Amino acid sequence: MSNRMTIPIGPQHPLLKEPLSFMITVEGERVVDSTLRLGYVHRGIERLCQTKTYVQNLHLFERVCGICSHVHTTTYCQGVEALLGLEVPPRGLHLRTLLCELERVHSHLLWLGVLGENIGFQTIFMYAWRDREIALDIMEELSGGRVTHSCNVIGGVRIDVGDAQFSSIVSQLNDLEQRVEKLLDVIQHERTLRVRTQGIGYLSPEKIRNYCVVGPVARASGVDVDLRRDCKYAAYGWLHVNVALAHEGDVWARTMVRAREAIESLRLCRQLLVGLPEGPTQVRAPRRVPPGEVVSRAEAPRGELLYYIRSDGSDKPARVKIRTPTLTSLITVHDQLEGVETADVSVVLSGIDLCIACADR
Amino acid sequence: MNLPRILELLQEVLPVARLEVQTMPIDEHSITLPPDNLHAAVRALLERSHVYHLSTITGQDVDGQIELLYHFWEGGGLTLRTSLPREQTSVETITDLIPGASFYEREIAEMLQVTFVGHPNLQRLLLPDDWTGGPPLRYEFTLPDDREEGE
Amino acid sequence: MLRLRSIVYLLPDLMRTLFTRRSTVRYPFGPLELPSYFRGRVVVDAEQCRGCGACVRDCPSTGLRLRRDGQGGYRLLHYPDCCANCGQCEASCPTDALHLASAYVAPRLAREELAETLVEHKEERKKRGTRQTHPAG
Amino acid sequence: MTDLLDALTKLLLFPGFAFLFACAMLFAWIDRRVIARLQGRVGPPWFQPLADWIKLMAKEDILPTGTNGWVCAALPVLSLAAVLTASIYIPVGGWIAQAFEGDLIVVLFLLSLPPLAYFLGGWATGGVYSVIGGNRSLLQYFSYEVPFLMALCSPAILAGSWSIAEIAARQSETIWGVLVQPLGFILALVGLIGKLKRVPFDIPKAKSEIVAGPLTEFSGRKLALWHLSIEVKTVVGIFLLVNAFLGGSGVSGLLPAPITFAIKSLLVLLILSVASVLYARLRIDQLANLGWRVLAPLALLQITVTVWIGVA
Repeated sequence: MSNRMTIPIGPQHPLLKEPLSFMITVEGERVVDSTLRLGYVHRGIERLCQTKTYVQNLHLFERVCGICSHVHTTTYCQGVEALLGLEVPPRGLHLRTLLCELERVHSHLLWLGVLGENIGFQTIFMYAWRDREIALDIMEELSGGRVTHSCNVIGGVRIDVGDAQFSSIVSQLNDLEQRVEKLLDVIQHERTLRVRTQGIGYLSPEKIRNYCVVGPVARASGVDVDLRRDCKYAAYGWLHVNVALAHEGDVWARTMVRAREAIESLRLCRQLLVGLPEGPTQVRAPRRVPPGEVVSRAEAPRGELLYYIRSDGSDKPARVKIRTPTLTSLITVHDQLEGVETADVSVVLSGIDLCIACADR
Repeated sequence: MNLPRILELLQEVLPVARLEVQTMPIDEHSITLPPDNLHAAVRALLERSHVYHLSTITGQDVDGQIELLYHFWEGGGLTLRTSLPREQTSVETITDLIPGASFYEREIAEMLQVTFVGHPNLQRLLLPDDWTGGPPLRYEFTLPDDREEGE
Repeated sequence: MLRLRSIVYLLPDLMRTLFTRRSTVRYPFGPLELPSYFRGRVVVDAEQCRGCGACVRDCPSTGLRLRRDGQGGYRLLHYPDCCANCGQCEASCPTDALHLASAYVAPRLAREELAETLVEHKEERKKRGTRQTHPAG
Repeated sequence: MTDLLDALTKLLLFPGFAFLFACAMLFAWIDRRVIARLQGRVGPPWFQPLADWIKLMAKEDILPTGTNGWVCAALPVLSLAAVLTASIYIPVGGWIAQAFEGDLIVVLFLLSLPPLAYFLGGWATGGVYSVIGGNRSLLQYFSYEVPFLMALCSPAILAGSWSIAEIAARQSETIWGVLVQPLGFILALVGLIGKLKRVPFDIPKAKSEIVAGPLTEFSGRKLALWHLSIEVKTVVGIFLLVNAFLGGSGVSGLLPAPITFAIKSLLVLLILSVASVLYARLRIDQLANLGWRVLAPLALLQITVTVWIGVA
């Protein structure tokens, strides 16, 4: 009698921060098969946004994802500005990119804490989330909101950086950089963390290409794709982004890629702040958008984010399609879980940085 | 992404006399195809050009037709656009060429009632099992307006 | 040596954390200091408000509602349970009458008790000064 | 009549249950506070473990349908009883309730009963998480029990007697066990961490994989008894280590016996807390490798060396 058992990593499980249903069939301690069911947090945003005006949709798309809210409004505003033919002033673009990078740091540190928590390493969880507070404080000082900043408007950015804020933000950035560097140093050398994450959830570059995986998961397997460098949206034209790559393709490589990306983002933040041009931060946008279509892409903390917007001339969008990066990594989980120990299921699931609210929309 | 090479590539595969190409903002080119040549076009793209990354498939209900947009990306954006009749809308799946498309096709299948012929497991992805309200993204589906009267 | 050191790699960090100030706040056992730039409850300066309804029109959730009583008087109602503190009303208000203070909304037992009247004007406002026409409002 | 009264007070009050209950709460609080401070947090107030325990005692006590109510009620009581009887033979700060030649073996046997009750608890409730947790606790059982037993045999051999009180007395006169056999002390500590299922080895109750392992289905008073048995086992384990390796409550001249005993046990508790902050949770096969490839051979080496010295 093969003692096959089905473990529900059910909609509610300490491992998952958001509801998602995984039914894992286990033989002894080895995973044999897994089925995935999404839709527990599906709010029908793509249908709902057709009943709201462009201005209101700003705050709707900000709440697609709890962690990377700013990059959603950035992609959306970029698309609508392209339809309107608006030219966003450079200072607005710089501030918009600054918050994008700060959000990447905050998202990667949050993920590092969740990974530490899932492999039983309580201290890394506490340290990562303590350091992340600084990133949240900076964002709160800039926009008034820790996570949902609502500082993007169609035509630019609603916030501005005064001189007093400038110096306090730069000093907080330096402090944050030292702490993140120390965290990266600990991750690289801590024995038990390496033992628990190395060689688990391997994804070959071919698989990455077949499943069109994006973001840190792809970069950890050597696939060099980063929209900040390839698409040059927002203020990335003025910046030189060196992309963190690794080739082992397992959870350990993803940890290293994300940690190095966080440090790279901090460097970009300082570069943006120092080179902040003068001038207005937004231009006035009309309420009606001329008919047309646009596909706008940006690099969210988890990978390529795509907004397809079609307008029919009224003040409400006719169709908005959002493709979030977590969906691509969720497809690969079935292959990653093949033949893995039950104890490693938590490592695999936290390795791909699940943002289920993004996947479900 | 050199567009002429791709256009010439698709021209050989497709029986259409002249390919209709539109450019859309933020560096995007869209090519309109008849639905039954879609599978051949995607195969040609994958085999003979550097394009491999399918960002997503957008489905929409626009002026009486169900339109599917296959967004590819390779240095710049490339969209293959096909439109299907509203009744018995069905098209050939591309999961055999790009396994990553399975989730997008499942989502469009439940949102716009499009059957993807040959899809390995065309079940519901996002909608609950007991959803009886019909495909939400078709225009027949109406949302109660949450604004009170007298605004 | 590195193998052995990697077993207790975190020790120096632990000692450093032990002697630095703890990073968690005492709330709820101590007071909670909200930063001045915190985007909290909606506050309206009744003098400035024209009753044009720009804030109600742009509010993404039905957090703000305007009741007109026929003779030109109006009441601006705020529903903190629907309001998402997004600040869109502050941005859309043509006369800068409305802004978000750095304070929380006090909780109530029943949802209806939360609703509050921000502005109440019986008679029609006398047209004072140039009234900014809002583009295609 | 008076010795009955005396026995009762010894059993129930001083080195008995009431004292152990208070010690368990105190140790649990110190442990959580030290871990919090090491992680930059404030940590719970002093009465937190007591408050948790009272809350659990008041909570509703439900079990899945079809489980045998009696067995599930008996298991936590069995585990707690085993630990409490083990505490009788351990001298605490100079007071000893009962001592006879060979009580080290009895204590070691009694301390290895709770993991079995823990495993049976998992199987009795029958949930997916509980069964897997139960399997894991059995798999893990041998990889830390064997080194723990061997590590504790070496001080006995050194002191030439199998009574804990005797070992402690002998060591406090001559030289502490830990100085002669540091390896034995480390092995005993690692074994104790495995026995108490603390962080590097909390595989059976891995929160992120199998929720709470065997204790998933328990609630209310039964869960309170389970937690109490684990906390009391921590106290008893630490007292055992202090007696076996740190010379117990022998008078060391400067301070009266109870205070030296208290300082030593707090020191061992501190080591346990720091260990639980330093590491991630290991996988079950990694623990088995560690146990059999590293810990058991070391323990064997330890014993051969002590026997060889003893003989020479």
